[in-house]
Amino acid sequence: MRPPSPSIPEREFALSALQQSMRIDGRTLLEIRPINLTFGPALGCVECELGKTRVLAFIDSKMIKPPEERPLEGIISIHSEISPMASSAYETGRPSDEEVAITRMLEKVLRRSDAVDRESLCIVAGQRVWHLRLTLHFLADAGNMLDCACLAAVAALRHFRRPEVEVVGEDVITYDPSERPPIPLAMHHTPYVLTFALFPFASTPAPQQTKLSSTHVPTPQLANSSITAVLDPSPLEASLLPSSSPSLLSLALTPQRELCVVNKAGGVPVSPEEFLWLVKVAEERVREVEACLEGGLLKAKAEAEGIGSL
Amino acid sequence: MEVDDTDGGETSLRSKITSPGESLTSSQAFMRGHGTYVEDDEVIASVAGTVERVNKLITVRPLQTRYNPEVGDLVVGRITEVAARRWKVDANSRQDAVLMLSSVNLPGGVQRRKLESDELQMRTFFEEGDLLVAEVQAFFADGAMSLHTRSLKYGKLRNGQLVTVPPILILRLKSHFYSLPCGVDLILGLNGYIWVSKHVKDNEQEGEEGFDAEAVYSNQNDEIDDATRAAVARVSNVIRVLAAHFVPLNDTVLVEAYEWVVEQEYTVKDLLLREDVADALVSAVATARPDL
Amino acid sequence: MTSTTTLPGEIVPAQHPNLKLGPGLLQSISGTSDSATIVSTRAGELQHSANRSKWWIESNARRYVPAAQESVIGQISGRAGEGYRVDIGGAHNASLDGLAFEGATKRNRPNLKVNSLVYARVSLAHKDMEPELECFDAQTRKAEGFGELKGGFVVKCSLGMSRRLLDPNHFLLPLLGSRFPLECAVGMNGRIWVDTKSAQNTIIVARCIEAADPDGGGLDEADVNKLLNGIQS
Amino acid sequence: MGSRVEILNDGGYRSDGRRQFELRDIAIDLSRHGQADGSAMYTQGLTEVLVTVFGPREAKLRSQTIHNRANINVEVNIAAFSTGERRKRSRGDKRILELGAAIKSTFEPVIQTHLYPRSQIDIFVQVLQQDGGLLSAAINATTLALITAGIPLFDYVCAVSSGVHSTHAMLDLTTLEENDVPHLTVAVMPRTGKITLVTLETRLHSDRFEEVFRIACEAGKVLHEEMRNAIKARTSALARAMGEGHPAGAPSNREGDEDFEMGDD
Repeated sequence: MRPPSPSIPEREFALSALQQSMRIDGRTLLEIRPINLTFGPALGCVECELGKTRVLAFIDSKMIKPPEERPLEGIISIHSEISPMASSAYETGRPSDEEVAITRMLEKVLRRSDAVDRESLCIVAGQRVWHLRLTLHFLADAGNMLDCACLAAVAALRHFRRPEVEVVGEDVITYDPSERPPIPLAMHHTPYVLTFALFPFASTPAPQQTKLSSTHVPTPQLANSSITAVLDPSPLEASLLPSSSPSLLSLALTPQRELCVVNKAGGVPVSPEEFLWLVKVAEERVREVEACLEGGLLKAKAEAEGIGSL
Repeated sequence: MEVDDTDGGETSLRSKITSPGESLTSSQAFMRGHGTYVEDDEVIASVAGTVERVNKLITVRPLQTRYNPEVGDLVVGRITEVAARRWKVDANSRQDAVLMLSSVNLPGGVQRRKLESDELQMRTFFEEGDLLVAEVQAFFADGAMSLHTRSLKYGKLRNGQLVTVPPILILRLKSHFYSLPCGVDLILGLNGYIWVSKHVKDNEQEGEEGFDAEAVYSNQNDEIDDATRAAVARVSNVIRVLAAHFVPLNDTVLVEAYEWVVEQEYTVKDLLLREDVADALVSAVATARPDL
Repeated sequence: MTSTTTLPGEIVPAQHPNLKLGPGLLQSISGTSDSATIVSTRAGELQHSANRSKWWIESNARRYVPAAQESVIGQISGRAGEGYRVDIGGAHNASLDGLAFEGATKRNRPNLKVNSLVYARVSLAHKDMEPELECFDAQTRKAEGFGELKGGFVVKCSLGMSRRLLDPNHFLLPLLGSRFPLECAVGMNGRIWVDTKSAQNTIIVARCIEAADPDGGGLDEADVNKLLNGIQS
Repeated sequence: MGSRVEILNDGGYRSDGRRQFELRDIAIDLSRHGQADGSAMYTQGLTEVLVTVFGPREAKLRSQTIHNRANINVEVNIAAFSTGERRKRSRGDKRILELGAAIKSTFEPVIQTHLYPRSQIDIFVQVLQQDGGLLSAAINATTLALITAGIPLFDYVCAVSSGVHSTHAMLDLTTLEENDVPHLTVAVMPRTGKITLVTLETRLHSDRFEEVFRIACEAGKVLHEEMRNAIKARTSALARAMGEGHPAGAPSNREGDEDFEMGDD
């Protein structure tokens, strides 16, 4: 079933509110919904909540014989399917355009950008490598599942620990976590995905902007912009423009100002200056997401140690 | 790419070629027509084609496009669907045309009311795949055209073959029905569909009572002799060659071309298989082109 | 008036010579005895009228099941011959006759665009048929407030919340009304249409309805007041 | 990849003898292709794409009609012989679906779809050869095919790929170069200079990105000239054939035969 498009009054209201720099849920234009990460119980199991959007990521590992063309690298496989559980807009069977976009983006962010050092997953060249299997479960779709899924996946990779192994002659000895502490994955970088929805009109901040939101983060400004960009769009915001695919820009980037993936496939045209401005905004915002993840990981670690010491 | 009002003159504007995104003139002084849009007080082309100006109206005419219908146009179409009290007709336009049951002549008198029994036997009049000639009657709210065949000249097509050409090559003329001297009838649909068929004598076409339902809705071809078949094929191939070279079509051009082919004693096949013949044909008719 | 929490399958002590059952209750015919027992089919608060003749279960849900005479907010999803097909959030689209409007005649019918909103009443709800809507009172042929909703915004909430908003004693709408003027149409299908002078106030209403929804934040009057003070300051 | 080809040598030449900002040869053939309403064969170096456009026409499926504008349908097919390693990709391949979705959403805001309610425009992309810059070639070919079909567009869409080798930006990469250096594809609407599409799939520092991105934006405008010349040549040839284009102002180079197959330019 094609998700129903918003009614005329809803569309007009939401657009006119955006023109006044207001969003229905009270956020400012470039504000992300609250992120909540729940780690565990297993290592590499993370549930990420972005507002009411929820994605569960799970990693397990096993040892396999590597394919002949890449004897020195481990394997990471990503499994994700959006089931009708997330929203009635999804059906099992032929993947929708959105699902293709999310799967491809995950693939690019996690695998093609070489986030995980695959060579470190090699145990015995040509004989034994680690195969990491990342499974994503889309639990609830309240908009922007891509960002949520990528954050869940990255958090799971960071949280995951693989068992310590030792090669003795021909044999590979795997140590139980109780014998030797398991080892975190070697990561080249930690990419975060931020998605903007773009609208082809300028927005004027209301003269007396009352505080609809609690947090306020300084953002780079751009003069004479003829577009309005909204970070972390809600489903309503993503469906406001009269086209079958929303006008989105997804950026995967690291807190070190490295771009890993840029994906703006059509949609509202923007000037080069506007585009580079959006990249700057994302560079600013990605620190918030990073702080969230690092904080969560520290807490999870402290809790795990707390339990361990009991 | 400014359309200069002062030194302009109709000719230079007419021959000007433009393409999408090119600014033509200011929207303050001119009005935008088809093939243009307005942004920031400028009239901008949206298609590639020739710029045309009528007084203050600027239009761009694309050279290759789907048929853009107007009321009163004569079109040739093909039935694609039999629906409730209507047929859907492919007429090379942006949507299928609609032929209402109430817009066709029914057996038993031109003026009679349509009955429920007619609705049940719509396929006996037209069924999927049938070709017909009709006139554009009106437009629906969504832009689809409504056709009618309420004339003895219109209706189902038999005894010939269909040739499709770019619609721009068919000019709006007084008549679109021609009988060529070689015993071939032509219907030049403005939508670029051309029906080439065996000549039917006028009195046969009209019939005694003015309307013979059986003949009009018959699916049976008449007896066609070999000479007529060859003539139909030759005319069709002449049309194909001329259309491939983007030559506008009318009866004089086609008669000239046909006679040239007969004169040069080329076979029907030569026209399509030999490029030299095709090129020679095009230059031969260059003199007989319709004035534009 | 008492209320107890009831779970599906529980036997309900409903006895009355003129018993009327509301939503969530089922008369089960047991094999031997003539007297039918009443069984609940939903989880919720069991409630009955003062004279114990009418019984029902007050519960909350999100999926709307059309019931005759309820007011709903629908979105036109397409034209169908002389009328419209309307999405009212139920299992099926409802149909709305083009003549079921005040002042509509064969010649002069309202022209509603696809995706526009209507406030309508369910005139027919039957389990085997498509629900039907009307935008007037069939007797008087007056609009009675029904018809197309122009402007404003639609807030989606739980069905329980929309029923509460219809209760004149519920605090939320008077509380909001005391802060700024607002126009509001409550659909029993969990859609509330609101319109105010400014976009900001409409957003405030939307957020307050979401916050007070028992299925969401479930805030009470004091908390909503606090929220309002926080937003408006 | 393990290829140890020198991407850019000390003399400033690339592996195929081009300079940093040199584009490969572009050939555009706009002659009529079968029954299609518009078509374009676009060749850039060894990348070759054929796009045919049908429509606006009646939508095949009623569920696909949109009440107030035309629906755009894009089908991409990559020939099994188009790459070095012969590989048949199924139609359900995610990469092909993504390519189709990218073309669709690129052209949805560019085509004036509101002029054709309830209609459908079908775009068929056939990749015949690929040697880098597949997405940009497909976008350019689609622009040209839509224009030859007489479908109203707000502007051309001109796409080009660019990359960066250590600190040197390069334009129009081959497969060999794409495998080795970070690269991106940018699609420009030349009239306003706005960007409709940007894709980057390899890690790149944002300062470097800015530099390459700006160069690609400029290159898109150069490409526009090429594409516009091809369209104008085709259009005036047709106009001449119709007996309309009598030389007036513009110098006419009317040749004896009217051959519309425009080969290399």
